[in-house]
Amino acid sequence: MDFELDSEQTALREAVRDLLNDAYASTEARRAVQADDPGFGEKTWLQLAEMGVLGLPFAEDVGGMEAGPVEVGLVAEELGRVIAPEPFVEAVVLAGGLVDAVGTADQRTALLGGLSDGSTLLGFAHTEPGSRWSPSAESVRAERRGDGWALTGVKTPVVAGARADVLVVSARTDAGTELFLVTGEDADRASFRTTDGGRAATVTFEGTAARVLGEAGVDRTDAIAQAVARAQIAACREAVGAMERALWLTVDYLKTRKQFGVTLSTFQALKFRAADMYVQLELARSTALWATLLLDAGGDALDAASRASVQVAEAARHIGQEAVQLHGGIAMTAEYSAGHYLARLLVLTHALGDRTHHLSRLASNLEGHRWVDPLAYGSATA
Amino acid sequence: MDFELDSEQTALREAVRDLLNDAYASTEARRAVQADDPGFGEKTWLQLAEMGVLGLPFAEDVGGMEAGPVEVGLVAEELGRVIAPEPFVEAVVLAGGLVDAVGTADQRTALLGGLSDGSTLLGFAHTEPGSRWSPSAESVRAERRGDGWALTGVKTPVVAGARADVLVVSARTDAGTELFLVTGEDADRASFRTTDGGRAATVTFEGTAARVLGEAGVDRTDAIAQAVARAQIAACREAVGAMERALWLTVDYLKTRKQFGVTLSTFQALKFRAADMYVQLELARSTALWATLLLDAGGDALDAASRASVQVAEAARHIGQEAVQLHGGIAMTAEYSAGHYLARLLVLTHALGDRTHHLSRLASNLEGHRWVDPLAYGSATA
Amino acid sequence: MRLRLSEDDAAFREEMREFFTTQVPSEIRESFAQGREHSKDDIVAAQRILNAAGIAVPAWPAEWGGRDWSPLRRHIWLEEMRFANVPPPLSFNASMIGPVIAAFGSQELKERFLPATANLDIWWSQGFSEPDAGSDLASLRTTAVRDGDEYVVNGQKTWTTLGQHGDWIFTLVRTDPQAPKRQMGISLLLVDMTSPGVTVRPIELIDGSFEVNEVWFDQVRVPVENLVGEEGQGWTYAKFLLGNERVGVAPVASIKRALADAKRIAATGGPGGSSLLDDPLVAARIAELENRLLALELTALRVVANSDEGKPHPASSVLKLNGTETQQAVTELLVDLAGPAALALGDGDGAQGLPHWAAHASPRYLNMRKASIYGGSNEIQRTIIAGTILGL
Amino acid sequence: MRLRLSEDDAAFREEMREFFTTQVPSEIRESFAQGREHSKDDIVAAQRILNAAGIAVPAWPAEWGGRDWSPLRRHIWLEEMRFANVPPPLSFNASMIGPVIAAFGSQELKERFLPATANLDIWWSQGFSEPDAGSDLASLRTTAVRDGDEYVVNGQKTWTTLGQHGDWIFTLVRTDPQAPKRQMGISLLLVDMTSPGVTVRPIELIDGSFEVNEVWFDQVRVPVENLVGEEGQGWTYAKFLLGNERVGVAPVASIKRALADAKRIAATGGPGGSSLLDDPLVAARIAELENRLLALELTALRVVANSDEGKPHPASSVLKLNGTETQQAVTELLVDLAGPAALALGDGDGAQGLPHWAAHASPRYLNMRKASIYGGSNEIQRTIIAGTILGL
Repeated sequence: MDFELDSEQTALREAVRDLLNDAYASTEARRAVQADDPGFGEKTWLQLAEMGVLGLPFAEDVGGMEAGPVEVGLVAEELGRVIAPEPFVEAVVLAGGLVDAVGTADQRTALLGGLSDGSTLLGFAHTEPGSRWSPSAESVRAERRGDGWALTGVKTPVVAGARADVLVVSARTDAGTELFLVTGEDADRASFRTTDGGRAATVTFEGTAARVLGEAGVDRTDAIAQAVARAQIAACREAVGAMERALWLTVDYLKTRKQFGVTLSTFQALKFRAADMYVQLELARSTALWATLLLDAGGDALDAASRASVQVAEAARHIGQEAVQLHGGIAMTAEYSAGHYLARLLVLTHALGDRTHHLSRLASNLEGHRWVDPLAYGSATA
Repeated sequence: MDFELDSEQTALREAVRDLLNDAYASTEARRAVQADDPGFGEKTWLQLAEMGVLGLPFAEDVGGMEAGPVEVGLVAEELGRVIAPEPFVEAVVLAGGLVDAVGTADQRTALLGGLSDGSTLLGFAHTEPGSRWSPSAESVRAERRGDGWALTGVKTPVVAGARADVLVVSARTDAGTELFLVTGEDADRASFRTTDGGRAATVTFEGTAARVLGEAGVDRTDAIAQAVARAQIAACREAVGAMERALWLTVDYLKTRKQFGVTLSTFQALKFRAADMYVQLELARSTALWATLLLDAGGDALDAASRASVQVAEAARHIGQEAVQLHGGIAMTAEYSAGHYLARLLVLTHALGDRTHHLSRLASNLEGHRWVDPLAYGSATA
Repeated sequence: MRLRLSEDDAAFREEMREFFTTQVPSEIRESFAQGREHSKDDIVAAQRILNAAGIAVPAWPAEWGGRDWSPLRRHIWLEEMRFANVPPPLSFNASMIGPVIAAFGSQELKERFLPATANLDIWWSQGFSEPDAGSDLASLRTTAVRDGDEYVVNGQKTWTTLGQHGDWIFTLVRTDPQAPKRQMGISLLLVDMTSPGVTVRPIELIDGSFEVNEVWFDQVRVPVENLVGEEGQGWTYAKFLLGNERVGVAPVASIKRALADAKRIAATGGPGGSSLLDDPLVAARIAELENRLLALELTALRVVANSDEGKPHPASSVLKLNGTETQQAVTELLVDLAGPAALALGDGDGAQGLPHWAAHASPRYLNMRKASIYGGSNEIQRTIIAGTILGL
Repeated sequence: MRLRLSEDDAAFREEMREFFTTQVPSEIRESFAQGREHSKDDIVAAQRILNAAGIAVPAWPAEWGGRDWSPLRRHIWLEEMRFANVPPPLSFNASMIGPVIAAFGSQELKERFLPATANLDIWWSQGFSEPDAGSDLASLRTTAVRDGDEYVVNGQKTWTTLGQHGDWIFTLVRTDPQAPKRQMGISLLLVDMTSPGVTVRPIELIDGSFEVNEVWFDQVRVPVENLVGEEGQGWTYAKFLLGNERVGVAPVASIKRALADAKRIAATGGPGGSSLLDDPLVAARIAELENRLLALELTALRVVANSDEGKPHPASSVLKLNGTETQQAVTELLVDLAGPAALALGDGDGAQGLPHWAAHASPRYLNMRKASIYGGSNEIQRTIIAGTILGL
């Protein structure tokens, strides 16, 4: 058992941190980047590509770095720290992860290479209006048309969907839920602002041309569930980074802001609340870290994702809200960062399943184990 | 709309308060009373009878005072204030209420007269091992034997069951759940201490002779549910009295107890927690008071009981635990009163249905109303 | 003790309900019911309708349009209005500066301002908070220096809600920097916002809305007759202004409607139009909120029923504290009901395909975090409860 | 980064598991598994078995029986022990006075006391808290006045856990009332509890149990050689004693077993043997607790894995705070699972017909409220976190 980064991992973390600190040195800088489409920094994205970050989890022969969940997790945590708007989790871990898991050798080479070098942005078009984190597609349907396929239906929200060069789209077929590739500009995409200042799109398919991802005729529900779980764990790490920064932002504010002639840090009730934020942070961090390591050890990703999500979502709401409340009015303004942390944490803990969703999953599986043993290898439960 | 007591009600409250303050002037006095069977003050019980309190809700022709839920509620609140161990709610509101609602004229005269003058203690033997606040009897069965009936089965816990002169017992018959009267000494009664220092009994019937309460062959499930709901509302008022006293006990302690050279009341975090206790108290008080008034207005007792219970149970746990925590170690000792308030509040919020039980009832009936209107007459929901 | 309203009060409730649902145009009410904020025009239009009917400023003295209603009736009036989605009279006018001018202003000030204030011919803004004085109002730094028949005002105010619409602003200024205590030496000035030197800058909030403003005073000259009451008494007036209302502290009717909407939405908001109420965790959460709200409403009713006129009721702090928490909890519920659609920040642009309520869930949630900060933060309310009620 | 234990540590875990489940008599373990507290005899017997195997006091210096294990191994050792329902070595001996004597005592004191302490031939009690000094330890009033070769001790201690079994008591006393700071002038004395003038009175707790005691010293004469270390350094030793353990701060394995028991009970605890887990609110609550406990355990593992020997780890406060809250939450769960049977205060007398777990739910719940008070209240833990970790 070992919770320390090795020297390569530490170097990666430092490099990513430096890059992001430069890019998002101020709230103003982040707002400026988000003011214009696509809602994230194209330059920063390319810099991340140059650093190898966008190819982290992929094999070297498709242009990747062949790193594991630990590296992916530490990058996510760094992104979270400055609430960077780049869609690393959605494009690399989720859409890229699906291409990697399901795609043919040619598709993997073409798409993951482009993803890794920053030339091809992938998006995952899966959520449908009214759906609640189901791993299967319901209303979007795919039909054979000639050699290829045609998609019909609506996906929303699709994170960075209007910017994506290629969309990975889930759709119903006779085989169940299959995955398809659609060239971004072939789809009707209406972009909108997201809660955290980013962009998502409503993507409408009206007989839109598509290629099947991987072999045709195979139900991909499980593959989607697995990829979402891996992305969820990375999002949890991103949330941990954001919570840590939100806490320290608050602590610094308490130390410097004066009211009634003294700094806020002299008020015991506020200090205690900061202490409770720290407790929540550390519990969430432990669980998110564990989920990462469990992935690394080949454990049950779905169980780990739900466990991390329940803990992180609780902490995120608590820490996000308290960061705003302890700051007071200033945190309500877009010019100050505390509120943006609250908003980003909301997105990170809702995009891939909220707390109730994950808790219900755990609650429905209580009788499968006597207790949870975090050190059990492969499975968390005994 | 009027939340004030009239002058007669105020006089009743003062009289009961004086009596109870004399009887339970100290924690030691209460412990001494509870040290011996029956776990409450026989003398205090008779004094309450003399004051008319034990006949409050019954008609004058059976020896009662013909008062309503408001009077019953204020007496309960006074009992709660000093956590008096007398079984007013169980004997008068619950067992007496059932006799009043279901009994024949003769039974009402005989039993309620004796209950009111203190000569006959009634107990309600209804809960069965493993049962969770169901209004019907399951394992205890009644069979005809000659002119009368014979009961078989176990009831537990039966509050004050070993002391009761007459037990009102629920049992299964062909008609469903009927109610029976059993002379206390005819049953096999094993007494035990309850969490709040009182006594309950496991009552075993082995062909024990019983008379049917009221007309035979009528299912009494609804009558039991109604009586339990009325008793639950009185218990909520008792809990409000206890919470109020627990709060002020804590406030007084914070004002006088010194640590680190200053009184505890100088610590902001503790002050804020006392403020939160107050908020919970007032919300619970409002709801319990409303439930009383709704009974008075002939409203839906079951709905009112569940709404009051959900609020009171939440407040009771919060206030009881915080009273102990803010006191510190001294509240863990039996010599000091704060812990007894926690224990009594536990009993008051578990005997007739815990928070989850009542919340589930409300949750299963969400679609019957658009919103809750507390001023609607008769029914709380529109 | 009695639960039901007296016959007179019940009739009053009917009368109010009738008025609000028939005399205020449904466009105004519908727009709000759909989840949009009231526009300036809607607020002005509604207040003028109420004022024409003599029910815009019931708490004022009778000679200036007040109605001498009991606190219970004022409660009913306000709650029925909120329930009917009618924008309540602008609080800066009706609850804040109006009563202060009526109580402390000269006859000339009253005649000059009260009718226009009641009719919303003047849109008042509040100039109290400053960048370095949030909850600690007494540390304000904006100065007003007497120069002949004028004060020269310099300084900065912030958190001026809806100040972008303001015609006039009532402002706390320091007129005597030498006063022995900080609370002394503060005065209350009425400032025409079109005066040279007044600058208003709307502040963007985290939900993308513009509600509050910064207001700068740069050598703004204000005639001395615009002083309310006496110089140096501003702190007293401010406390009166902030503390004299115990009616409507918690917007129970608004929360009730929002929660009822949430329940209705949940009943068909699941995948394929299924009911989210079938999820016992969702059902329990809604039942819990309905009950919390019931407790809050009952507590508000107790406060107005037992109201001792004139004295700020300390239980107001209970209502403010619990009211904001309950209100916020309902916005959280809606975010969770919205599911993945909670990613949208409103239903503009490409989000039009999302249900309106779902697309607005997150911005409302973010916006409503203000409730426990503005108007005396919940920490201030706890301090009041501990101090005033518990004696701690 | 790696999740699994190293092969050596995994083997160590197996070894410990094997030892505890085979070498400690099952009567001792079963009794506790049934929900009874460990008796004095059980505690003594178990500690002697461990001591004979050389694993009673692993954190001590090697020459006095210590094992020089990593913090992770000490964690595994303790957790496996708790998991096997083996009573851990008496903390007053193994974790408190033993390490202090080993670190600060004279060679003579070490020889005289350490072997007997490790073997529980001496049952130590703790004499720190006083009636007027709860969390504020430094304000203690018990005095020790030097008189020739003896100290004369007068005063009163309280909250002396299991003091009714005590042979000796380690006591903080004030030897120099004139010391410029309260923390100075305090010394640590070892007192034979059979000395004339020592009186012990067990205090009944709210669950009817007797765990803590008041201890009076009335002109008790204590030989000067029973002074630990130097006069006036008692505060330093006390801080060492209270702060030097970061292993086992949160009794994760005990909570885990209790929660697993609760789940097993719930599965058949409904009416007619039905499963309470079918109630989604109950299931969600248990799932939530399992997850909280997982987070706690992982945090404990992080603390021991990254442990920097010798320095008290501030995260210990996180473990203490969250550990007690989680432990208390499990006792609350059991009360609610017990339903109406929660009225019983144990299963004595007529309550024998009730399930053992149900009859004990309430007294355990009441008893466990102590967890957030004793051993540094949760308010103290928050103060430590805010101060030491956050710098507030």
